Amino acid sequence: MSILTFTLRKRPDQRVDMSPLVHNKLAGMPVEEIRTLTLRLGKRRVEVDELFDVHGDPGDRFIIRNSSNKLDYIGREQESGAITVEGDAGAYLGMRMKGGKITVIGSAGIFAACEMQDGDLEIKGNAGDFLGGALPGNKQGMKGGTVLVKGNVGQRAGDHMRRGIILVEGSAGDYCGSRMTAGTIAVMGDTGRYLGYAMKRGTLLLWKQPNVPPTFNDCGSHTLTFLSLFFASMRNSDSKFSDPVAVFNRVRRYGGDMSSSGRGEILVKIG
Amino acid sequence: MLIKLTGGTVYDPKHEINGEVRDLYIRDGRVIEQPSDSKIDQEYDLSGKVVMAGAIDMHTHIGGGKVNIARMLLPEDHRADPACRSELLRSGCGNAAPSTLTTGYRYAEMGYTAGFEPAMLPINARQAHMEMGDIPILDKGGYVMLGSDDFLLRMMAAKKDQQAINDYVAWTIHSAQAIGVKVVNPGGINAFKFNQRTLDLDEKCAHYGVSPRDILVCLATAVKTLGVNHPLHVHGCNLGVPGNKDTTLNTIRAMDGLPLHLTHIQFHSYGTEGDFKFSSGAAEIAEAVNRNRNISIDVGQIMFKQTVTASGDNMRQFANHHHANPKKWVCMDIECDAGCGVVPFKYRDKNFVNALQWAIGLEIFLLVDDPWRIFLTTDHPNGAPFTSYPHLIRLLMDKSFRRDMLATIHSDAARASTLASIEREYSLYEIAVMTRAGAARILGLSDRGHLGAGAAADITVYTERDDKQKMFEKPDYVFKDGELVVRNGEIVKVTWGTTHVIRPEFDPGIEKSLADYFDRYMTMKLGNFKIHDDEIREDGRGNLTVHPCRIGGPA
Amino acid sequence: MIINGVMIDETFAEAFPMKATRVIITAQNSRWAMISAQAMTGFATSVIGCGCEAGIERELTPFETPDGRPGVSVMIFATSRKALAKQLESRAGQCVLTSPTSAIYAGIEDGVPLPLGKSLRYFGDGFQISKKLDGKRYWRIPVMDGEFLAEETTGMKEAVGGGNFLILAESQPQALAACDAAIEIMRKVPNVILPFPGGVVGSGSKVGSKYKSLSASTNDPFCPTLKGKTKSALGPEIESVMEIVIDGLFESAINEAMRMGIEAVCKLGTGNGVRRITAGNYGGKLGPYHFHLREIMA
Amino acid sequence: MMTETNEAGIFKQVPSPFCGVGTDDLTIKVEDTAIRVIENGCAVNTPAFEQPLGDLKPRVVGKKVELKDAVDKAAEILRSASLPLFGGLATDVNGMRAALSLADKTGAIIDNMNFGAALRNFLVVHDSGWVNTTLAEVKNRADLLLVVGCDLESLFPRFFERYIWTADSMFLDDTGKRQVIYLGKIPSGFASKSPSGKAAKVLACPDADLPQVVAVLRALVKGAPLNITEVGGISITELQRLASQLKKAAYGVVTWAVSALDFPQAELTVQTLCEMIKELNRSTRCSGLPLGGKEGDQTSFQVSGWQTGYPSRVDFSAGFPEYDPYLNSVESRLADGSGDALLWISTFNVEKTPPKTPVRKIVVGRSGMQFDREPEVFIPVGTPGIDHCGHAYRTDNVVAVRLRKLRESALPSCSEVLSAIEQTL
Repeated sequence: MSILTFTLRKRPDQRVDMSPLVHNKLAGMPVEEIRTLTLRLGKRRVEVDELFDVHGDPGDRFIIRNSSNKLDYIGREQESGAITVEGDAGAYLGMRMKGGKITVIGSAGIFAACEMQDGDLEIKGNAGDFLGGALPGNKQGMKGGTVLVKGNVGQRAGDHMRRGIILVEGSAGDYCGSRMTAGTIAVMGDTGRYLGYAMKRGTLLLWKQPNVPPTFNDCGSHTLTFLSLFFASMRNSDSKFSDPVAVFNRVRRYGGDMSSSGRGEILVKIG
Repeated sequence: MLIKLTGGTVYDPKHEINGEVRDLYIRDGRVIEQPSDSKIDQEYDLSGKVVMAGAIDMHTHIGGGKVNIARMLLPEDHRADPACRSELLRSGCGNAAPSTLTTGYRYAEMGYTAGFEPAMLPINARQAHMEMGDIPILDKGGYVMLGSDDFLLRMMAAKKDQQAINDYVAWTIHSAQAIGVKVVNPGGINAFKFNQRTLDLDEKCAHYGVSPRDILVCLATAVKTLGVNHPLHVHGCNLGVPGNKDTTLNTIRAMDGLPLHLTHIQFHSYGTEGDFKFSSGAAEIAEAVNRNRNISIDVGQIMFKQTVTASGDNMRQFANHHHANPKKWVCMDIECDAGCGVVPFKYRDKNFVNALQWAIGLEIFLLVDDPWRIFLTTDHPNGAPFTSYPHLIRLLMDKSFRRDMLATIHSDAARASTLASIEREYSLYEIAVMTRAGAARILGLSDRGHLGAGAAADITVYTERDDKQKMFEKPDYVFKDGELVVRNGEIVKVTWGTTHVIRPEFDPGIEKSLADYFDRYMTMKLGNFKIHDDEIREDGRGNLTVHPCRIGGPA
Repeated sequence: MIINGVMIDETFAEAFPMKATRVIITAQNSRWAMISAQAMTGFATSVIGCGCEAGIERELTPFETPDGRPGVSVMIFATSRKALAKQLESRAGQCVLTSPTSAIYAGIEDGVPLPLGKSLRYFGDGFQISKKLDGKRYWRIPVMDGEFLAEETTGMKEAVGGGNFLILAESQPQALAACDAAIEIMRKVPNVILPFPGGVVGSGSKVGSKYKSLSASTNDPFCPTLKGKTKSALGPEIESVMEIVIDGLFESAINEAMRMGIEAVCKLGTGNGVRRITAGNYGGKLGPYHFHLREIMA
Repeated sequence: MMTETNEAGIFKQVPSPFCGVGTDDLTIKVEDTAIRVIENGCAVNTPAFEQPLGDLKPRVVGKKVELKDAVDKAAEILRSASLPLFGGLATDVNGMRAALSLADKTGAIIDNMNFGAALRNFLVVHDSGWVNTTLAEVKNRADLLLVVGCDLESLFPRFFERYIWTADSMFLDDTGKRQVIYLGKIPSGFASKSPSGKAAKVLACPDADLPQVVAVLRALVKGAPLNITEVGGISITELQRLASQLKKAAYGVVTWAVSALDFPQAELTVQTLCEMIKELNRSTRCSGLPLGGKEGDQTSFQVSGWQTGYPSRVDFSAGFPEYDPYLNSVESRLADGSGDALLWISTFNVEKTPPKTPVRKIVVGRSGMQFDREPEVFIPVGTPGIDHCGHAYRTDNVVAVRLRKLRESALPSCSEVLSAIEQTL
């Protein structure tokens, strides 16, 4: 497999829009040409070479070394291939990605997986606010694919989420699942306040008993067949979710948000 | 400086010039007669090119609160169409709710040199003028909105005499710096504040006991008596409601000869026949327009794309909010003056109703005989953004293109329309009437919309092409007040147009009752309400052009 | 050709193209999965009278089902996509959705999608929930016993209907015993179903009838009691004829099922009264698939 | 434009750019450059008008210089910056026009000082819109006022006097019969008490519970079943009563002030309120009234809106306006070090000084502004509505007020200074 490595020469003061550096845009481009592509750095335009030491062959795998939380829009609209980010990623990681895989060894900024359409996004550290959210004005956040966060996620994870799965091994901040239209967010750790605020549909699957909001009504304890399918779909993921110990299908179900259309659910593991 | 435009083929309907090769001379921003001895400073060889006056959009929502609400509602609309800055131009955004600067640039790039904001609330007129003050190149103007304001309805309920109402209307035109008077869903916006959800022509506003018919007659009379050139500009009752053609026909009858301009009439020309209980009333409406010479219309053509509807008619916009696409909308009640409703809309060619709306608009265009009484509008942005005009012109001028488009829409709608059987194709002369001479005439702009001596040198030069869309998209040259502002469809100079206003006379005694009303009920002092000339002029770009009234003249 | 004394006719079973789908029904235990499957495949012997032909393919272990519960694999055959979709919808809706603890999944991954949960979801009256897992969409429909789970769609394939052979025996009990033997082994063949009751047709039909409204009527040449009244195909030693009909996803599967069935029948041999094997052959006009008995058994 | 004055330097019916609710009945006495509000003042307007003039001369690194030198220095700072930030933006329409033009030219990020709060409304408009009303409608029609999460009178001292307990109202026989209900914060004084002595109903809860209290209220308005008996210390019976009152009101008005909803993600609470208002309009009339409008913030949002399409936090560095309500805040760009120069515009309030930051600073501020740390460039400018004419928006957004010139101070306007900087570039 050919690997193209972008090594950040120096942490930039300015935020960098990384959206030009995705497989589908660079396919078949010689490395020399990639070095001369322009990137935005504040109000300046600079060549890739000024920021990155570029090595290797442009193929289906990119590595961003020495990455910084100022590198925004990594993997934007990526259609295929894999990007590994060694270090942190900035805002809008994997925005509208359509396929392939992005792995961040460090943490990601706000709006990771924003309006993501498909593919796999894995963040080994933490993710900021609005994971899987939508740009202001857009009504639909994440629409497909799977996001795995090994650490914690910020506030409003899955805001306006429309479809897809967000898996959080750590804890989620306040307003997890706000305004969700559908999809599944699974959180193994703690969840903050205002869970599922204004949620229309969708599922919050929790390992720990949350602070159940007053506009969610208890629907009792149930054994849900679909959870077997859910965990079966995790079997190949490199996460705690694939651990047979994690599997359960007996839950307490809370329905809401009754202030919105009320078709969503919080499912809390029993036992 | 003397500029000569040599050898162009001129279409100047005011002077009945229909495609004649003429030379034009410009000095100090005006078209002049051929000078006998002067040296030509600049000459443009326009042989083989089409020359018209700059186009005038007599109904386009380019300024005022509802437009800015539409902007705030649609960040996604702006993200999709960014407009970059250049050495000459400011950055901005385009599409359904474009930024002011981009609005000016894009209009000018299409050969337009004036645009009129048709829904200027008196209380919001200051904002409308400030927004329009940031629209470069174009001349501007606004029609002040009355008819749902509590002051008028109180006067009518109290049976105040017409003279007092005339004074109030004139005072409002002055204080809002307007060139015409608009009425939107007469009385309906007010009735909605009292939770009435419909108001047909002869229904009464529950609180005031006044009907839309009363309001229309009262305001149309005032406008005529005051000598305002532009007839009362009417957005009628029941916008968008199937069967509203009868309301529209009744409205025409109700006028009994009083001049009236029915705006975006497409939205008011619906029948209730067929499986969908929605049908075209275009033939009846066009016939009524043809028969009644006191009536003028603009169409409000829709196009199949994303846009946003912004209207003072919050009663109807509230009812329409279920169709919002994307699903977000704003309705407001405003200052005992009127209201507004902003609902994004995506017209779809495979939707029966939308497809038929499209066909109805075109039917009206093609069935109304007199191009001097019908105007080319999309009711920007309600039917479509103004950038659709070249496409619309092609639909009117090219019947085979029209038929090709007809074949792509919802088949039941295509069948329900008579469009396929209409042979008419607009000529360049008729387009020039509709978009220039007629528009200037109906607004009373004596020095615009034509190319005779003394006219402001607002001139657009096109290369004639078979594809009329391409032709009208990208003029070769646009002159604004004698300055070359566009070359090959691109801005080469940014100028600032004037604001056209009218100042009918009135008895200042009206201010006494108004001051009392303002003190008791309004949240502003009368003196602070009025817009002074220097507010428009003081930034060094804006200007005012006052047009005379035709006191005593016939309608 | 004669096998163990049994005459194999020089003829072919004439089969025709059908559309087929498979679904997997699971339940809390195998008994309830089977009850649901039986209900779903009931009254589905012949497309002519039932709208489809359906049968149980086999039982599935918990390791073979999507949700890890015991299950049953069911196939349904019909003459058009539309007819198949309609039958699938009504049978899944009336027989699986209603069956306690049940769930229903696609049994064919590819092919033309047929609505399953996609149409059943409306039973949820707006409370239904969709989940997409591993690229497949499922519908969770709240029902009285808990939650009914249905995959969005299942796949439809081009398939073959009407594979068959006829067992001619000396007596009714011997014919039936031969059928039992054949069916026991044929049920193990994947991708086929035997849609008739217990897999056996006691009343085979011919095309057409003297009554204008009927499109099929008794197969008089093979009716032993009519030997003297019609142009019989039966010799004097034959007292009973029974038919086994096979619908399959592929020609090869039908081939395999027929071979194993005929083999089992022949194994009983003349000693058990089995005299002859033939096939329903309509002169080659009914369908393009011809299963030549002697080629199959060669 | 010096109207409505007499020999004694008395100005009547003076509009205020400070209070946000469009007060325009002030009587002001001007002696030389000293201003006194002699009628209809309030805790907000009086000190803002009476703020004495300070320095007239610009300073560069603390030294008094001519305006031209200060402008040159400012231009030099902006020219050399990688990413200039324009903060504050407290100015009038023309000042904002000039700021946007300069930002466009210098590739800057603009961010109004109050946008962090205003965003709580704008995000709602971007996402779902609302049904709102304006002050005159409130004054003449509102039979019920629900105040959510703010102590109205401390923010807008004359609100009740001018819009609720008015002598006249076109459609109410007795304005004293209006129902006033507080949800969340408790009023600090008695302005909400009716002239006949009827106190406002108060359903108090901590801010932290407000999101859920409002959600419960919306659920009750919808008629959704809930299995709780109280939320945030408020009984469901009380909230159910409030839901019924809202449904019964002929013209209910729900008001909030985003500056008071000062907790994370408060836009979700605002959105829940706004959706509830929409739902109420299925059967009756009810409208929202978002209150704000301090330091010219509405003015800045409006002008930015029509020139760029976005209210604030617009980045011009790409050559076209890009909106990011999170990353494009001055605060975050100073924190992450990407903004390397700050132009701070604050022409109304001398207290609103720039944030502490080591980056190069230009302050175009109201004369009299004091600094902990002297900015590299300070250009004192006139205050719109005192030193020069102008336009400002009031809280309900559709109404712009004409600001007057009350004195001759020789201070340039913000717009003049910014245009001069742009010319110098």
